[in-house]
Amino acid sequence: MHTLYFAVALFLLLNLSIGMWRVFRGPTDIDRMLASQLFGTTAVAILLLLAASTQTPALRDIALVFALLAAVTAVAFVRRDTQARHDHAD
Amino acid sequence: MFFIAFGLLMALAWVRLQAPDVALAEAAIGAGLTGALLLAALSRLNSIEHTTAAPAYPQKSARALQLQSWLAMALLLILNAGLAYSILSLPDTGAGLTPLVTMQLEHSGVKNPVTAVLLNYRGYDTLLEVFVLLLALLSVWSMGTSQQQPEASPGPVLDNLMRLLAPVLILVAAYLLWVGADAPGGAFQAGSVLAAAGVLLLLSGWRLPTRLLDRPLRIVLIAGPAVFIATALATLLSSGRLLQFAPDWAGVLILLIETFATLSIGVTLAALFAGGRPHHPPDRS
Amino acid sequence: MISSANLYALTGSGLFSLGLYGLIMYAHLLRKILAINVMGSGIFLLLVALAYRSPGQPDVVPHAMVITGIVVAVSATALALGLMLKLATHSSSTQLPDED
Amino acid sequence: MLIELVSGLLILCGAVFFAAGTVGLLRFPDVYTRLHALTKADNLGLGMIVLGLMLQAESLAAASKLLLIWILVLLAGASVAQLIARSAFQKGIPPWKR
Repeated sequence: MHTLYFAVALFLLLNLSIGMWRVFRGPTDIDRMLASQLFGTTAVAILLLLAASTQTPALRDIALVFALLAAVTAVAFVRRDTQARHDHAD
Repeated sequence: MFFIAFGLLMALAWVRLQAPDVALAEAAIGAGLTGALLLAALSRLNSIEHTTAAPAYPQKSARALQLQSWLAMALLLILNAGLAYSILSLPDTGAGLTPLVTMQLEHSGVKNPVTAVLLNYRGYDTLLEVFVLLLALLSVWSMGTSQQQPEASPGPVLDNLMRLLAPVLILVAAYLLWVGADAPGGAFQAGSVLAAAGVLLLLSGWRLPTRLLDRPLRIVLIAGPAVFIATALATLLSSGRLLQFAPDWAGVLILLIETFATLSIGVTLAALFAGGRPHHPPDRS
Repeated sequence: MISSANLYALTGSGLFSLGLYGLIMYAHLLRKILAINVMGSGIFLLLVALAYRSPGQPDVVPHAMVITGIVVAVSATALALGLMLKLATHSSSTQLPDED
Repeated sequence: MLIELVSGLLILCGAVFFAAGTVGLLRFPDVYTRLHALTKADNLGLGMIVLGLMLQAESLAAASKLLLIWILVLLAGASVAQLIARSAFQKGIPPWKR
């Protein structure tokens, strides 16, 4: 069972590195943000799998923090856009 | 443009998983706070650049730039080769301080060795570091007040998300603080999660009521360092050594220091995000 | 031959060099600040990787150092960004002028 | 034994959804469709992995922490997806047409 967890975690890591391409390419900032959102979720999944496979429950806390903080960054990103537009309107 | 490096930082956080305490701090700061800070700075920069025209600097020719780039790359390759050589020539196993740390752990009042190092064995480091944070905030404040931008309304979705997420973040911060005594967690991690809650609130257009802006805010900011110093003085008087905890008291004292340090770290980081000294009501004319 | 700890340590030194390259080559101050952050991450990675080599449990003293380092780095970044914004408002430029 | 099998299957399904999300992120033509691909990975991929791990969790507390993480990601993901889509639309990025 632990090997399966590990293998899936590795597979997700591979997934993530392929997703880097979208960060690289763009074409807009929003696409990059989307990719890093996916990274956040993937990181949560990897951490949970590793927590089960190496029996270190502390990793679950890290996954929790990751899940929460990814949302904060996304909100920062979206607010940046609305604020910039607001300044233009003035 | 900088999302590449940003994604890299996130990836780094869990490459380091051999060290759960570090990964926790990096998850809170690398994934959340630094990104939010950079994005906010970029947004302010954009609004500045839209209002004024940038002066033209003499551009270097493409050829000179390329030459410079090759030169830098070559020098760095040499540097890196040297670094790699010294890393590889280190002995495969270093003794480290682990035996010492674990030997003294039962006297430290906590079960998590990292917390023991931070708050007990090398407490003065942490004391000074709390002051570094305060100093950074003071420098930012001395550069002027934060611009009171007219906020776009957050809209129902963001408003709901904020109402849900901010309490959860504060709860998680408290949990991390408590669990820090015997598992990865502690004041810095909890403080950064608390700061994330503050950043989220600031982003959603929430502001501190003005009557809390002046003295109450400052009191919270210095509470952590003040309690830390008070404990340090108390230990100095009772045992003759700075921050030398008696084993029976260590656990309680560490929790006390950490609680106030968490509050101060969280508020300091959130204030750093807001950037600039808060407005005083009379200043507004 | 190359243990995993050494691999991480080498990655750390690579990151450091990459950050230094960015610091030297980019004129935009935001990029320079980012580059310094990358350099810092490289150093942290190096420290933690070296701590990993000690037998049994990894050495916790460098871990504690790195945690304080991360927090100091973020406050320094905030300060640097504040300075950059101040420069941008006053000189409406995001580059430092060249010394002649 | 049966539980192990089910949890293994769930985890594998979750991994498939993550792969689908990545493929969608790379192949879909515009921001909105990419967003659609992404949320599938968020909700179903992570959900299945969490379910699979919950079946194997060592205690009730651990299982409920897993569930909590999933619920938080669901809520945050849904709100963030809406916010991003709105900001993209207001920015004037046109939805892709055939």
